[in-house]
Amino acid sequence: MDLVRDVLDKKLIDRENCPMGRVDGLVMHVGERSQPTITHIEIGGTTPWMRLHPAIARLAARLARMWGPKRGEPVKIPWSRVMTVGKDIKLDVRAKDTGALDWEIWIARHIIERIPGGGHEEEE
Amino acid sequence: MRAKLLLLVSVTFATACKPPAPAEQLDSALSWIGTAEMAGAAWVRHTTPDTYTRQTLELSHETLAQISNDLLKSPPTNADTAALNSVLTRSRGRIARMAALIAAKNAPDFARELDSLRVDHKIAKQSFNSIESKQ
Amino acid sequence: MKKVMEITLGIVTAVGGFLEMGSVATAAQAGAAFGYDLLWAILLGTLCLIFLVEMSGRFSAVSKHTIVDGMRERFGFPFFAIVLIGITVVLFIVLVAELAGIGLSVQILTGIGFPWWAIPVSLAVWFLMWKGTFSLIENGVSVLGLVTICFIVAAVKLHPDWGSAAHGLLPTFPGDQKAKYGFIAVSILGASVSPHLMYFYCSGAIEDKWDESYIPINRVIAGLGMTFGGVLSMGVLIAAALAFRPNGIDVQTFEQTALLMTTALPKWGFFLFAASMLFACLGAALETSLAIAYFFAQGFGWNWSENLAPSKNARFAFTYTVIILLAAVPLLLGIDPFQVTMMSMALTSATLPLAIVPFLFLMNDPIYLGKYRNGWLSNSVVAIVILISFVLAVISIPLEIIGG
Amino acid sequence: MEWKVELLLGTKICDVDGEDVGRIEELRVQRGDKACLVEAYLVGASALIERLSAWTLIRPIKAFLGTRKLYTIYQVPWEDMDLSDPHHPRLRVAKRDLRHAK
Repeated sequence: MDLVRDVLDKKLIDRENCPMGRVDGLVMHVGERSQPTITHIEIGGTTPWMRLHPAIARLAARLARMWGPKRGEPVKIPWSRVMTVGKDIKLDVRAKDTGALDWEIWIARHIIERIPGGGHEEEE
Repeated sequence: MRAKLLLLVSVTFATACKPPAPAEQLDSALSWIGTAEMAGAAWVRHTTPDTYTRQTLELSHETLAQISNDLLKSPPTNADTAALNSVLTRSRGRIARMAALIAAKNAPDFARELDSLRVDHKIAKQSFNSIESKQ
Repeated sequence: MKKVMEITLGIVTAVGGFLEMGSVATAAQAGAAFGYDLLWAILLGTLCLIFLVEMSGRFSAVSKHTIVDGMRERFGFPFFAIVLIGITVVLFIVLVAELAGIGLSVQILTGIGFPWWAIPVSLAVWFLMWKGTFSLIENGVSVLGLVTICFIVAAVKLHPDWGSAAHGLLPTFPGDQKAKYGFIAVSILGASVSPHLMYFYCSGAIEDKWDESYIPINRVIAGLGMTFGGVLSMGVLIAAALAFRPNGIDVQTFEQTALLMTTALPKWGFFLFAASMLFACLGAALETSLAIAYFFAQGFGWNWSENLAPSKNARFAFTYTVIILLAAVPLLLGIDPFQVTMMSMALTSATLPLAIVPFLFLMNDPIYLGKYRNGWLSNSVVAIVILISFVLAVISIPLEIIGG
Repeated sequence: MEWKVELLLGTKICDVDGEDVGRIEELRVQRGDKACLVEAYLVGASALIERLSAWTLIRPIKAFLGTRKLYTIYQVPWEDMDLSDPHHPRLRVAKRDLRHAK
């Protein structure tokens, strides 16, 4: 399997097929003499912006502290949670519990639900 | 009102930052006389609303005023400035009167003004063409 | 039988949704200034669009991805971010032009200036997005857009000289006003090859759950729909050439364009024009704002669907809400809508490589498309047209700005 | 030590003698039950084409232009890559000992 072609930037879905972002980053563990392993998938936070430029990542972090769900750190999902790698990447998690949907929920509660006809985010 | 004012401002701005060649100005003047004529003809046939026609005539009038101003400031070489000015002023006056006649719902007078405007349009076209060919 | 219905509906959608502020403004200006000479630009742009739309439908049907999904996955976040910024800026200006088109249509009907309509119009567009479903937007608005067929009726009734019109289908070198000729040609190409149509179309294929069995349907819809659409554009150009050129009218404002059909269809021409522009621009405004929201949502992997309640895809709904409200601001400031339209179309041409080149990579990707990937014909047609519009844009936009 | 894969992409690689080899474009991994093991790194311009899955588009263009130049694509096994400084990764072997990936 080719990591960049087949995993990085792919869409992530949870156990219930709910979209939870894209693979913005991958954490690799490198030992002195042991074979390197991929340990985590990172979603959101400063991770994607870091790929553009560190200065943009710093700006994004500052903005995130001022506004929104105040979540600075990217969401980290251990690799052992990966169920299948195909068209999308399926994770053995519940999207809402991971924090990957913090922004979605924050915008739904603070903005969308307050506009008439927006509906409610909790309804299943 | 505000729309037109702003359009005028933007036209002024556009003309301010790039002075078009006199030949283009002449074409532009003809274009707006033609516009007034076409709008007038449509109104005479009762096919366009009063407000739209009046506004379009006013727009032609204002734009023509702007163009003649610019033209007189830097007239094209070999041009009979007096004749140029007279035909532009005459058509402008007719267009303004047409706009006023719509408000008064005076169709017969409007039609007469429109016919005269057509004649002026032809005269303007001929004199502009001769200016352009001389250049 | 179901397939026949689907094809008919698809073609109706394509035809009703083809014309918008940009294509009418550019075609009218071209006809008024250069007669039939620029018909080739519409032909070339439409040909390219047929291929692009067919390709985007096929991509979605086979890979179950949208173009934006593919772009992010193949080219990574940094490249995606650049395309996102470029496309969003251009689509935003296009959206401003479409909202202005709606406002101006109402203005010529009511006499109240278009800046006054900025807020009501953007609220109305937003409300349709907020409450409407995808099929309402795709089918409902496009069916109303069928009124634009009147442009062809008008063109035919003016008895064009079909022989010289046919000559216009071949590119000619302009005698004078070269800069203007080039700029209008670029704007026409930009108006025809509008990338938002691709994003909208392939997202629609996902929303309608297309699979490989839709490939022939997709081909017919793209081919016939876009051809009819291109003919509508040509109708506008021919009508303008016959209505405006004899009077020496150089179309610079919407008020002038409104006279397009007053001679051909004396009784209804003016109102048909207003109605056509109203529905055409409304459809295009919806499609453009949806395309921007799709771009963000798909690129970042958010939940997106025009069929869900806004709170079920909050970030998606939030994006189009912000975009539509922001687009009202330039209108309130009273920009010159005609200039904005021409510029937005030329900019579209200039940014086409940014949108299309990565798409060509995706269309040749065996992992996404398997045996359904592009042949050399599609690749070359699209590559050549994109190259032509880009080169023309790079030459003529600076000339237009300097004031050629 | 933990490194970010996405930041490693595009980093220039030197061999053991300091000679320029190319950029890291792709990581070939083996998915196990628990972990995902990095087997090899793909280095060089053609590795980028591989990553974009763009051979079907590039090959005809290459044939049309008649270029015979063989673009580089090295497959570096994990043992041969020294990642102790992620900004300046080095090979533990010489460039001439590298294997061309197919």
